Amino acid sequence: MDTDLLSIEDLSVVIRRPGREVAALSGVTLRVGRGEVVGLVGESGGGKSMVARSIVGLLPGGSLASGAVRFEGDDVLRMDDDALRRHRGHGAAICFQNPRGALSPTRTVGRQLTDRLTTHQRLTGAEARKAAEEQFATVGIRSPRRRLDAYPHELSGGMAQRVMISLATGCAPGLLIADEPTTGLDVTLTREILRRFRLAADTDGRGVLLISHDLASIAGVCDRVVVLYAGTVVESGPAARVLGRPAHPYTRALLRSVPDVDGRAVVATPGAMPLLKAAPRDCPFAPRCAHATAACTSERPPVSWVPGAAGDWTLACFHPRTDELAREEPAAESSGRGGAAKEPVLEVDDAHVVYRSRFGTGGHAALRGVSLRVAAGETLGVVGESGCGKSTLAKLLLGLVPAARGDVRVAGSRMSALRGRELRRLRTRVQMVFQDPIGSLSPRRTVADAIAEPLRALGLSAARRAERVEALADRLKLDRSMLARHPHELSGGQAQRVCIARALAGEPDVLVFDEPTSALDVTVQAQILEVIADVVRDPARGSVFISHDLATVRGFADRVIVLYLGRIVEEGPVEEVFGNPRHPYTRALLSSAPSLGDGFSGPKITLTEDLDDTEAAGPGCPLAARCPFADDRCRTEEQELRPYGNTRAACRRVPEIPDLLKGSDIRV
Amino acid sequence: MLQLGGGVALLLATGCAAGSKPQGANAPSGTAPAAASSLRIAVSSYLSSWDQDFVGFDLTALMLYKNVYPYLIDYGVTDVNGAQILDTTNITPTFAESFTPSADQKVWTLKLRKGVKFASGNELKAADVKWSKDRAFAAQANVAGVYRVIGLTEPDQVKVVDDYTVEFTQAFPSALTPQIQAISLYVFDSVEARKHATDADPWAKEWFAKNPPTGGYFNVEKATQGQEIVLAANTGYPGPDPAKTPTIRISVVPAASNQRLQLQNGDIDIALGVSKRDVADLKKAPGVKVVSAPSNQQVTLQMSVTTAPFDDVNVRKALAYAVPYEQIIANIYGGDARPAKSPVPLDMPGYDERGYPYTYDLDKAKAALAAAGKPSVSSELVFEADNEEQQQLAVLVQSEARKAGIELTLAPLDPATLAERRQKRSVPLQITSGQLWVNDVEYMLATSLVKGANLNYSNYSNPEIEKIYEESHTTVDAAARGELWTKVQEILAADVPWVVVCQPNFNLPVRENVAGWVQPMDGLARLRFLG
Amino acid sequence: MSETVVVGTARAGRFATVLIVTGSVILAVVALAAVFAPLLTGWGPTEIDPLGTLVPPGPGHPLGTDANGMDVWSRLLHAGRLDLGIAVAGVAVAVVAGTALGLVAGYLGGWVDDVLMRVVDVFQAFPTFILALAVAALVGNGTGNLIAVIAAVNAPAYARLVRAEVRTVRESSFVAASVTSGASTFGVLWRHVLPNSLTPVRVIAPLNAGWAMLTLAGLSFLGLGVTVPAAEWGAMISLGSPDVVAGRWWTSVPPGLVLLICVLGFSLLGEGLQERAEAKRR
Amino acid sequence: MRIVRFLVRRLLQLVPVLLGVVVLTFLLVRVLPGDPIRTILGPNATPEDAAAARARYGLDQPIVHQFLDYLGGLVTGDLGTSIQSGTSVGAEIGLRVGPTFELVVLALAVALVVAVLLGVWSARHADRAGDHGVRLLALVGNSMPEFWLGLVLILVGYSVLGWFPAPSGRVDPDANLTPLTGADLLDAALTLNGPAFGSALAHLILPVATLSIVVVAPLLRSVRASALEVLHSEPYVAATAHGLSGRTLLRGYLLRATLARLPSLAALVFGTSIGSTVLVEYVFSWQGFGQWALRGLLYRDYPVVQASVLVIAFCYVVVFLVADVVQAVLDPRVQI
Repeated sequence: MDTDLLSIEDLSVVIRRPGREVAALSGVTLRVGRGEVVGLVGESGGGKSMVARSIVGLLPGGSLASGAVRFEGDDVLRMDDDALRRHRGHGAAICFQNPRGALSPTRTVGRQLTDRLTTHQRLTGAEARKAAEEQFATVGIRSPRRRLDAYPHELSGGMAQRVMISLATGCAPGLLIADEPTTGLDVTLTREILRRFRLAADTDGRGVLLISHDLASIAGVCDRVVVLYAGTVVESGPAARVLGRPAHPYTRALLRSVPDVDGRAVVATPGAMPLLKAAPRDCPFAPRCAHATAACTSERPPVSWVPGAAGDWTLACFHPRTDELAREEPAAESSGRGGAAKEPVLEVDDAHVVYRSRFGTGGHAALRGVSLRVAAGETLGVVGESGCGKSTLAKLLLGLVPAARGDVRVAGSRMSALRGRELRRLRTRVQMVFQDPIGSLSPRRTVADAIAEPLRALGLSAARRAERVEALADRLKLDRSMLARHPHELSGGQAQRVCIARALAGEPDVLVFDEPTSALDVTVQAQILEVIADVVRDPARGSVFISHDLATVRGFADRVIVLYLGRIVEEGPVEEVFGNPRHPYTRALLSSAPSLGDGFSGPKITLTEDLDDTEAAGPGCPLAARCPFADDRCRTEEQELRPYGNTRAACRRVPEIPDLLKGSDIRV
Repeated sequence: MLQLGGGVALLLATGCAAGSKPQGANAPSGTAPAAASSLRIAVSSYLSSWDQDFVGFDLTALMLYKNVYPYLIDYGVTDVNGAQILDTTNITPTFAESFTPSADQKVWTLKLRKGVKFASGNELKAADVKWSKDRAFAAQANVAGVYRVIGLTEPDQVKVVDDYTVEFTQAFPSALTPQIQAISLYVFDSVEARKHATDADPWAKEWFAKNPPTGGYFNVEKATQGQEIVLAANTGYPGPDPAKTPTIRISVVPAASNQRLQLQNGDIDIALGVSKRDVADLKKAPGVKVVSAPSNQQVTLQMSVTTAPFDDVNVRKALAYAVPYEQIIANIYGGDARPAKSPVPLDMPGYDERGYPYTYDLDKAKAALAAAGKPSVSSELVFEADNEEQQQLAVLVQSEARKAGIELTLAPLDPATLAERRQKRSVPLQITSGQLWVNDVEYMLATSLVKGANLNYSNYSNPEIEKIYEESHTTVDAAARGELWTKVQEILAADVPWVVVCQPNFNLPVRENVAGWVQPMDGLARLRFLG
Repeated sequence: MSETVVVGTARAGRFATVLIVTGSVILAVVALAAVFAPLLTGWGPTEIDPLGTLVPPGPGHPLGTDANGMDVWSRLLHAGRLDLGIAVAGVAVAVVAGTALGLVAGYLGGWVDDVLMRVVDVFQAFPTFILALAVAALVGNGTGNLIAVIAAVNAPAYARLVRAEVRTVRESSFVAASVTSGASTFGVLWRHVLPNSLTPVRVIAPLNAGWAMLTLAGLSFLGLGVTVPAAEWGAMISLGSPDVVAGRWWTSVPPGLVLLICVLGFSLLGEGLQERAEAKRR
Repeated sequence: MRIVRFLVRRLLQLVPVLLGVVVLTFLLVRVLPGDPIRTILGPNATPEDAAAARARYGLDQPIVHQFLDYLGGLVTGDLGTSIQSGTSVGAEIGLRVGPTFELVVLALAVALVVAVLLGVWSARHADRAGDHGVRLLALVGNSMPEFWLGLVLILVGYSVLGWFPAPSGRVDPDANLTPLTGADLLDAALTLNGPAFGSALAHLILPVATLSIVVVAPLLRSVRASALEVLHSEPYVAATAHGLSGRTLLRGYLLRATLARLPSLAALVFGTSIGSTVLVEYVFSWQGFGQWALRGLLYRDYPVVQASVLVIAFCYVVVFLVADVVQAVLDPRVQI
């Protein structure tokens, strides 16, 4: 009989630390065959990374492991050091999450690769270097020879991820493990990177274990999917089935929580994943499960076949759902539409922001002539890839960076005109919800303190502050007991609620959300999005919602602007922009946006090249270098926003594009 | 406490010394001549400069000067109960042939020895003497100061008669002339010097600061800044008792305990910088002997009679009664000191204990204080920060004086500050230790007890003393002088400007093979006798 | 089900506790000894035994007497007051001053930063004992100036430390949040930047107090320390050091050991805190 | 040529610092009580004599005038004339700096080597007995007053065991070493003077040991800390997870990353030890820079004090500059 490449049998891991004990994995069983791509999905804390570490024998100090991790038959948990060293890399190799951090900063990436090659493929220095060059080429790094001598910090995120992959494959492993390989990467890159893994499996017959919280993006590449919850496997089976018609309530909840570019509404599931101290005696999902019965809370559901399903589709649930996953249609409501009629609370006119380098000349322009207006009750979505100036725009709106040209008007008064007290006053009219909720709370201040901050500035008495704080806490469904806690005691979701409460405290005219959910887990994200949707509905207030994830924006924005390299390339009503994008860049974004549903319906296009080393400045359309439709005029002429229908786009060829798109997708 | 070594031991080394160690260590010795080819001597600090006229008053320097400059006349040696001691009353020509006064004692004629040569080969001639003295006057520093005492103030009082004869014409005759000249008649190689003189620097001080003088009993063979000086006997010296040891190696070892160790290990032969405490032990150490002899070094507490609280004679008396003399001698000097019963040092002609009542007696101290009408007084007690001996003394005096109702706050001062304070005459109470280079009461008065005398830190002035001082200039008869000195001591006993603590003996730990040590009354070793 | 495999251990942090506890205990003991010194000895710290100097240990003088005839044991105990007092007070002043400087420089940045940091440079480049003598001359003699010296010598380091920390904290989003909530600059500094910039200071301060004691000893050795006959370990050591070569160990070995132990106490404490901080960061 | 631009910029930044030091020192020494002139004239010089001497050293001039003169001198590299010795300060520094530098540099070098070896070893055996032992030892060394340690070493190494030469001087005078730099070991090497080299080395061992024992602890602590950090860092874990051999891991992934943070601390230690060698020099009769500076200070030898502070400050800033460069070389992320 042929042994699976990897087969994990009833693996349980308990981590003992002075003071606390965590059951990271409880009876996990899964297998990966040669040439197979298996997706390991679930939210953080589910034990995904622990599985990965156990496979390469890197369990953290103080952990007790039982069960077996069989790789080509022999048990990794019980290997001696030599065997382990041989197994590591050569047997199974990990691509680490956050490649930038996982590459040694003081060694050229070339050396790091050749290290692997010489160790595992017995190559001499010279051969190794040649091989390394080829490796780089195969993972899609342009001018690989030059890159060999680059240091990690000189690489863009995408580039670093490619290098990481080449390092892992460079060990020529039987099994390739990718731990969240696409987090922090732009949508256009994500697909590209994932394709690499599929290739690795198809061409050189490796097994691939793809760990991700992002169901939508991996859906396309996986053969099978294993869903982890609180250290247990709740469901596992063919990707198409599990993701298309999940049987386990958790899987379903997971899928429902994922926003999608096709605009269907997100359904949040209350509660959060528990941190188990010992192997569960019940169904760990029961508390959050709508279908939970006494049985669920009294004993642990066994792993069983999904009734009536062919193929190895198993799950651990007493009440498997077999019905179609309900697909709510785009919630028609959202906020007070046509709010645009009302007079604006926030206006930006032709704003330029330039970051100077400390010593002397130059610096780079982060925003180039951005203009926008937000009316009371209106929500403006801002999308774009990393480095497009999203965050700078946010800073500008809050007056944290000065505009080199143009200016910002809040509730009618110009920020640049004010100083000292008045400026501080005006600032309180614009409030921001930050990307990293915990990081945006002062570690040494209590929650109550944090929420009260704007009130303090308004000079409210302690008593008045206290009651306002409690009111806000209630509104955001924060348990009052939490008010006394410190940030590090909060979960990401709770922290974000606190931040929103703080933002609301001063009754600002404008709310700015800067990637408010990007740091959160899927189900939590859904909850927070719900809260935000509720908050932005307030007719007295305008909101700006910044995100790299188009799907989340689509949820509740009225209008959208698309940023590219500090410029607005397209602007218009959300349905228009998402339904019928005018600008090639917008189309490309939508095309590559991952989706579990229909995704972007129109003809798709893909842009070439990474963002890195496309020079920002220079005349002509900034996208020209990457745009499939670019011609010489595009490269020379400055593009400004032109109205097309009720959207505006900064592209002169918009009228021709439909013809250019004749036939199906264009890949360049 | 850190020893910097170096310091000032001028005519009366009133402990302006930054490091009193070298001084405390110079001592007479039993003579047992045994020639050694070379000797190794440890000192606490390197000399600051080779130029005696302009800069550098530390004892290492002064000691070296005595041995490398040609001093035309110097003290003779006498044997006091077995110990070889420089005899300040017997001045003998060394590099000179003779030094004789005129009938009226105002004109002194110096006849030079022929054939005395500097290292440069130039012969020592009258011109050199003249140039050297002119330089001294120009320097306006020490020698110029000393000469004032014997009425020499102008360069043209020094005349060249012929190549080998020089005349000194004083403003008035003085009993002190021979002794003053003995410490002032050192000569530079003027021919060599002129080569290095410039308009900016007519006296070639730049050059002399760096280059050792030549022509003395020893020539400096090698000098390593801060570390070591090698002396080689000057074989060309035609006069009496030339240097016995061909080479003497003087190395700088700041840490006292370090010197002690090296002496015990035989890495050095003579340790000029060991602490009092060590001396006691070294007496018992194998291979080491401690040559010791009584000396005229005085340790005193000087009170400013013009500064409160010591402007009241009764307070001064109170302190004089409150000092635990015996305990000091026992604890600090290990019994190796002589109790002094007069401001005039023991062994000085005219010493007389009569009418000196002060002993350790707290009741009398309290009584005296009561007489002053003050139940208690307080003052600062100044001493040298880096002088362990003085520090111990201060601590002891403080604790006893407190019992008598005198509250003393200790103020250890670094050399610069001390010099300034003393010069301002603003120190109410200070410890001084030193010895007279000229063993004579008139000289003592001149330097430290008459109005405006430079070392008169007590700001003491008493018409009678002034009168006696005037008188003494012209009184040459010893008996008559004796009368005066008795008077002086009575007056001082009554006025108590000083509390004389004691007269510690000189102790010098050396290797057993060292012989020929001659106890210098001025505290500056004459290395030529060492064998 | 197969047997359990134990992977390594997670002992990290336990040793830190050991260090911290040991250090604290040492310091506590020394401090208590200093406070209750009079109960532990019949002699005053500067009381002179007329019966003699350098008396070997024995009845009456458990550790003998020093060159001044003072009881070593008594001085040993009392010295803790000066040493601990000066070191701790000095470092405290340094921390306050340095932190204030670093805070302002780091947060305001720009020319203020440049100027302040240059000043700090100047001070840091200044040799300790020259500062010591200068301060002594300016502030006047006594423990006050020694505290000033310790402070002057150490403050620059804190200024740098805090500045560096502030520059990172300044960029954090909770500061941005506070600014946008309309808090005044002082408010932001006081309520957010300061409390979050002090971690390294907490760690360094104890170590520093230890070194301060050594500096103090050095100054005493140079004669720039406490004035005689005040009881201070450094002074005792330097007064007694010549005795060692004479085999009279009791005048300087005990203070040497006590100083060592005391400084060690501080070092252990600091090391422990540091280890804990690092463990947290991982 | 980024490095050159960086150097130039930094050197320019040094100017105000050094200027500050110069001004501060100049004022300080004059604020201090004490009269430099009196210490060279001796007590029985008259006020006139003093005035004359004062004039000789230009101390009678108004202070601004004095300062300008001094600055002018500095610009032309003239550090003035020592009041005590009457010789040029520059020359004296020349004699004194060499020995002290030799001492400090060697001590620091030894300390660094020890710190790196033990630190890395310690980190790799973290939380085992050996690790604890090493750290405790280092701390003990760091808890001793250097002069005290020096005396003990002399007592044992020289007096009791007799392994080392008498602690006076820095080299056997009979080895007739021709001084060039003042750093005897270096001179001996340059002049190929075998015996001198041996003797200089023998003289160096104890003081160097003293100094390095005292300074090793902070270095070791830092090395160990950053080594630990690296060992726990993602890159290192990743490298391990890819099964690289021990040697590659140590050489390529641990060492350089560990050392990256060391230079600035080393510079700090260097700076402080230059200032504090005075004690060690005293105990070992080293007659180096520290002793010279201290004596100048106690005798208020203005030019000497000013010069010595300036030299120390200069070394300090320069060493830091060097440290930054080294750091930039070690850590590619550091932009200079």
